[in-house]
Amino acid sequence: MDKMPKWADVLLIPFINLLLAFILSGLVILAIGKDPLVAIKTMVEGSFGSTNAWGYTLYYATNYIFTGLAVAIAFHARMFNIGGEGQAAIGGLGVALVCLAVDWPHWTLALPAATIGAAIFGAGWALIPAYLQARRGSHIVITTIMFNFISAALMGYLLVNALKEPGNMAAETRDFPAGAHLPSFHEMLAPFGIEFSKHAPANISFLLALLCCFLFWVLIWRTRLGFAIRSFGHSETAARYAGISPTKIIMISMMISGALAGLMAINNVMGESERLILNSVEGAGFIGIAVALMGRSHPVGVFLAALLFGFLTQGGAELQLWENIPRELVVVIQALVILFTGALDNMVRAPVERLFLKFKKRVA
Amino acid sequence: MDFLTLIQILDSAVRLATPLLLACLAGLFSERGGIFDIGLEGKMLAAAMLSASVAAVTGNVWLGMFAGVGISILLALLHGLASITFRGDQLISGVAINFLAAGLTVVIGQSWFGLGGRTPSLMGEGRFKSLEWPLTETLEGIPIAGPLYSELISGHTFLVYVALLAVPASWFILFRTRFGLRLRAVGENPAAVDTAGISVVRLRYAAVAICGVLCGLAGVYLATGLAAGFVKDMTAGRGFIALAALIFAKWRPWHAMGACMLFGVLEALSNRYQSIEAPTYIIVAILIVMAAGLVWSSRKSLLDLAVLGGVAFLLVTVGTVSLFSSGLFGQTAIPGQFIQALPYILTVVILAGFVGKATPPRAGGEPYVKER
Amino acid sequence: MQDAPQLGRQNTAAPAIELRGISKAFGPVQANKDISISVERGAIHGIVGENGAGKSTLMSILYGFYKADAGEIFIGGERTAIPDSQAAISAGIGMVHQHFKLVENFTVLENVVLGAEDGALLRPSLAKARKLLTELAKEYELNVDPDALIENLSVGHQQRVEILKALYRHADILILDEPTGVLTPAEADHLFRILRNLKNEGKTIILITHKLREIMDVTDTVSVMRRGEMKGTIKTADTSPEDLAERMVGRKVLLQVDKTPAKPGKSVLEVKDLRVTDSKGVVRLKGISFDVRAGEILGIAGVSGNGQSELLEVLGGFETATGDIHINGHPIDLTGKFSDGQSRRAQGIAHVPEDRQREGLIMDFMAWENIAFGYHNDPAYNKNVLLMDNAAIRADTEGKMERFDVRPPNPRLQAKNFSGGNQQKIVLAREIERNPDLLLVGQPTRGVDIGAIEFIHQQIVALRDQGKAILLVSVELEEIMSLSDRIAVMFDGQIMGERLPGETDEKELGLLMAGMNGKAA
Amino acid sequence: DPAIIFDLGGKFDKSFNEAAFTGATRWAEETGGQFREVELQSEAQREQALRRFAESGSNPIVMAGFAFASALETVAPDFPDTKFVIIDMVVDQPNVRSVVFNEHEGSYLVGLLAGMASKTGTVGFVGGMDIPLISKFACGYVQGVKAANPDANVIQNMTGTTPSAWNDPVKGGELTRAQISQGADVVYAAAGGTGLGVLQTAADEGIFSIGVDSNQNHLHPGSVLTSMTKRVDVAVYNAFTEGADLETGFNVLGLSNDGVGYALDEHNDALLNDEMRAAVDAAKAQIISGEISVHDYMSDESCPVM
Ligand SMILES: Nc1ncnc2c1ncn2[C@@H]1O[C@H](COP(=O)(O)OP(=O)(O)OP(=O)(O)O)[C@@H](O)[C@H]1O
Ligand SMILES: Nc1ncnc2c1ncn2[C@@H]1O[C@H](COP(=O)(O)OP(=O)(O)OP(=O)(O)O)[C@@H](O)[C@H]1O
Ligand SMILES: [Mg+2]
Ligand SMILES: [Mg+2]
Repeated sequence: MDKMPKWADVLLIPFINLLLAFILSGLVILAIGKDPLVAIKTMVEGSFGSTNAWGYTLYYATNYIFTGLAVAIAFHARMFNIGGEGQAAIGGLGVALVCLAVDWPHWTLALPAATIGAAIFGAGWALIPAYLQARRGSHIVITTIMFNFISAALMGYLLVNALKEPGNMAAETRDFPAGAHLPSFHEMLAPFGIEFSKHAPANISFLLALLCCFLFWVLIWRTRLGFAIRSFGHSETAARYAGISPTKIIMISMMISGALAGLMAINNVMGESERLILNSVEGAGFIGIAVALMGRSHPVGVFLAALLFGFLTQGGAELQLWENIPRELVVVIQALVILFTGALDNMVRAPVERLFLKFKKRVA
Repeated sequence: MDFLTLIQILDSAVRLATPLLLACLAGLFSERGGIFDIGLEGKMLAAAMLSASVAAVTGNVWLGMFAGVGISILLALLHGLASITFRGDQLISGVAINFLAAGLTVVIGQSWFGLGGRTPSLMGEGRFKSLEWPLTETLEGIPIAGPLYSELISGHTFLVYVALLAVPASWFILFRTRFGLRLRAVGENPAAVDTAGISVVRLRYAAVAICGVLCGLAGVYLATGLAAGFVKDMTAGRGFIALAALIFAKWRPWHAMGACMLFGVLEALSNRYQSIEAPTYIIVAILIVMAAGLVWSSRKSLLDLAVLGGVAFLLVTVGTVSLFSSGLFGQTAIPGQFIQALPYILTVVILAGFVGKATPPRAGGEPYVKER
Repeated sequence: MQDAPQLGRQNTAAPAIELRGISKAFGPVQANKDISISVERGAIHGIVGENGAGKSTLMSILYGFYKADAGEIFIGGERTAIPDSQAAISAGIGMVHQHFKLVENFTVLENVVLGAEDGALLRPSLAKARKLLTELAKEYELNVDPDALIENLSVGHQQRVEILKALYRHADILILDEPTGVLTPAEADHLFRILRNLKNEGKTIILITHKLREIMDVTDTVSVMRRGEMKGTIKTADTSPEDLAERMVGRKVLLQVDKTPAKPGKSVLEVKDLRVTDSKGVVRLKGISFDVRAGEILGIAGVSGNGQSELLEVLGGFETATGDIHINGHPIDLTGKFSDGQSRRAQGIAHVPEDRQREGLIMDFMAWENIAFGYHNDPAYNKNVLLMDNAAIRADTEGKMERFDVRPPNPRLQAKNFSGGNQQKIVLAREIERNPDLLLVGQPTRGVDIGAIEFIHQQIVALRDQGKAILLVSVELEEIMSLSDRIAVMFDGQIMGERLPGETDEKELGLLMAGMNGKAA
Repeated sequence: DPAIIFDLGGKFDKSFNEAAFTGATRWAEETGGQFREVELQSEAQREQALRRFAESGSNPIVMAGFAFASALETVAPDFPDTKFVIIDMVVDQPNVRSVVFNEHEGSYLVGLLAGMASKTGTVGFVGGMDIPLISKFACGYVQGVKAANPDANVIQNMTGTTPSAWNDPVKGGELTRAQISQGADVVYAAAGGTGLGVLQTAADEGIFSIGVDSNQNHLHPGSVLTSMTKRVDVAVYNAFTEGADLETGFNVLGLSNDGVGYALDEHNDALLNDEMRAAVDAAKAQIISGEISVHDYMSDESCPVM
């Protein structure tokens, strides 16, 4: 039945797509008068060449895993959650409140509490759009876009007026207590005799992200709830026939989505900046859309796509640092990667499929 | 609010609504043809950038306009290539175009002008002038109609009138012409169009091309009509607001105008009344009434009670806090951030309260595939 | 317009259509293999074959919807390239597809003119079409309200629109792909009258159907297809239904249901004064009452759209209603607050829905997932409170697929890759093997080939013989007559009367279905 | 070689990043030297950029923006031989020079000019986002306006709540129009790229505007009344010039050392009459001498006149 072997589907085609994207990016780099080969070398070395580089790449990837999973779970219920940006910001608020409320003695206590705080706040921010979709049919795309703007205003107000440390120029909270410090990769790996860069922001939330990927997979493909979510996503009429309540699925999947987006704050707020700052999400919510789409809403795919975007972010920073290439070029490369691996996929797939079919016929 | 203020707010609303309206109509053509487009933002941005660049270099805004519209059409065709010819995911393609425009406008702008993606400021013939309508001075004295004419109707740039005329034109094209009939059909059921012997591909390309033209005009207006030059990311999310307006309008031209004007008015209002104070007791009363209304309307089920009750609880909390901080008869300053967020909050409220379910064109978002 | 001479380009002696060596593959699936066929002018030519035999594909190639991989097409003796539907239309071919190609929220008029407009502006085209439509309607008894929205029309009327579309485009050759699958007997008769009229006008008609009786009734010649190959063309007069069935399936087929008289037991389902109002405020059920007993099949006949769907939805637990329903003597909740499809299943109701593709199955799910669909809470399908037991479901699926002869018996194949008949078997396997007290069955054999129909009917009767109650809803009078132990006829949200199959005939039922209540119910 | 790190707004933000860039470029042009630079894209890069530059031997390393404080706190002790310069913030480390500006004083002066230039008695202020730094500008400005005309009315607007608030000239223009319709005839913009829209609209509508950070008088000669200059460029230039052995410690740039001020050049020469020049010079002298004390919003996070 199959048109081509699975390895071609999951490996060969994405590889060709990426190659095309990078070739085109190279041309853009050439066009602005720089050397693409040096650029790619800088990017790869800068994001995988040292433990410090890895530390940054994985730090960004962690953010994208969370927001990517958030968008992905909503996709499974056929909902387009554009609100990851706002949910992650409000998740940060949850983390900050938890971390500042108590003088935490140790991170093992602080992390679970902050995780719950992030998840509840993130889910809470998704609650109203979800409710309006379920009960009033208000389009989730509009409401989540609006909630992104509203969250920005809310965070602005809170950080400037309520949560700011007096005398501080920056609109940010005071630093979290030392007991809320999450182990970085350096601290985690030192006991195993692995020397990981001390200063890279990657921290234990990466493991939390991996755990979420696994739980996501279990939830979607191994539990009844996941079965119901997928059913609803594929066909609402069929789901109703099967006794699956649309209201319930919309509410639950959006809340999980919001919670996952909120969890991103564990990484950037608690793990990296160790205080809440204005605009802490920095567009990761939007990158999550690309990550989920490229990862085909599958946790393995999301993980790989997040890694790719982590590489692009970190490699792009290095590019700018050492090659003086404008930082927006990274955005161009991201765009080309999204375009070729996501939207223009069939451009490569169709001819490759035909090749395989021909080959098969000749063998048969 | 006196009459002149009202006129001024409406005047501002028209200016703010124009880019939204053009982009919204752009999305309307595309989505009516069955191609979802979240890349409105990117196309606007690219058009703004190129039009400003060309206008700055040549000093001719019309050349700028053609260049801006041209780049927007190119991006629209790229979207078409991905989603029509290669049957890719329309959301992905739209996201990619947004990223592409955000990056390229700055990279290219930087290598052209060295101003970090900004273009030089446009002067003289480099930007669209306001068109003063005949007799504005003479008629200004007439009460009501005078200011209405000279302040609100007259004195906008060319593209504002284009946008306003685009509304009846879009309506006419969609509902009164052969092309419109086919376009709507291809967004509802491409197989019906195909079996009727019409090319689905060509129709859909036409739809995205029109989308490109209108989106381009929106961008051109931003850079050469409203502002005088391009600044990176100057669309500032307007493409997404246009998308929201489109859904709000349920994919209909006149409603699109209504939705965009609503956004315009809300934004103009929040610009005008950014810092206001009100007696605390009024605020508290409003909050309590709203909370009571929410609780009252949530009798039906546990879910309603939980969600609406929760919101009501938050409102009451806010009321209590302001009560404690300023006393019942004191003045409470409404935070500027709240006023700035008000357009978005009201959008949600209106959507939830009055608009109800919006059903997109049925074949929208799905590539047309004859053979699996 | 009909007499506009288009015959000039055709050679009257040559066959209207001749296909030579047509082949078509969809990826790895060879849908048509080297097919040759020739259809005489002015003939009604039938094509029969099992589900997935390649009938629709062949016709779609003729209509320019698909491009053949190999082969030639001759229209009126001339070799004609048909790269797209436009070419087919100008060659005088019209087609009524198996799945209608209408724009649901357009009016009839708009659908008719779509693609055949006269100028850039709509108004004149519409006005002209309106006039022609009235003429056509008179000429062929094809009455439809030109301003009605398609989504508000019954399927029968939608089909008339499809035919009108073809006639409006001056079709000389009309292809109808399973036109009667969704029609009532009266509507089908009407259609055949029209077809005969068209034939008398000199038009050529190709008719695809699974109903051998129709082939025997209206066609002049008939071709049989099997597994993508053409198995031959015969004169209808020289064959019989049994012969055709055997040629199609490749074995002998029992065309009559073989069943013993019912032995009704206690009452399983009691419905009293059931009323349903839909979301638009239209009253769909106007207080109906009936009961079904263990060991009997109650057939509900009626033109579709008279409340049968709503009845099934209420019983299946996904539509709210007022009134009383008792299952095994226990009342069930109709408000939707305390019950849903899940609780109905727990109460022993299984449901084979009318529309298998939209309700009964998730087309993107694999077969095993569809077997669990609706029963995903079943302890047998779950390892513990948290995890489902996918291996157990797959094992169960393999058994069900074998017992119900689902082909191919691969639990990991997606539902959309099965043929219609096999899709229906998956739904039946899921619902019947639940051993329910009450089985609701809607249109069990719609679009299903005769081999599968035989099997499905046997399964339903076997369940009855185990002492289960069965409520059968079908627009297929023949099916109702041969399966039911009692027949109730619905019209306009009401039950017009109840009859015993032995004591009534299609004519009387037909009258009741039209709302004419001859004898008192 | 020296290095400079620009904040998230980017080096062409029409604001302090750009001023910093100007200073660095001037140094490079004058001395023929080379410097490293980077524009941040994310918060996590602050520490990264600092370390990478320090490791690669750049010295001194200048960073534009108060947000570097906490990153610098952790990095500075690791590189005791490297000199760091932070602008707009105080970091107490032996190898750090902290440069802060008295923006409130400069804003006071332009406020004074605005109050005097206004015929309607109403002037406007357009800020980028509601953050303390912008309040510092606004508070100084209002004090200056009130000093010129105690009855004056100051309309204040912030552009937005998302980062795009700094790059939205369209909204800036619309806010300006809204202020004009409420009677404002002088508008002070402290909003980065958004300010371009403010200045443009003021010019279009024939009112005065006041630029910020660098001298923006030339943008619309005859319409830009003056600019509140904040000589970040000087701070950077000086740091680069002093090189690896720059003096560390606290460095306040105010009116007295021309760190802030108002711009007077050929573009606005005709706009300021003698009375205004005299008043503003007097005020400047009084502030320097301490006779007038301009309230600093950051001292207690409130503004007595707002
Ligand atoms: N990006 C991706 N998109 C889609 N599928 C992916 C992606 N990456 C990996 N896959 C594969 O898709 C398959 C679908 O997951 P699923 O859990 O249904 O597996 P499965 O084959 O059914 O396994 P099992 O037999 O254990 O149930 C997995 O085998 C997974 O490895
Ligand atoms: N668009 C398509 N893409 C891929 N495969 C297809 C497509 N259409 C049909 N097929 C496959 O081609 C074969 C022939 O299908 P076709 O629809 O012609 O059968 P049919 O004889 O009309 O059956 P039925 O009686 O169920 O209508 C089937 O195996 C079917 O799954
Ligand atoms: Mg699996
Ligand atoms: Mg068929």
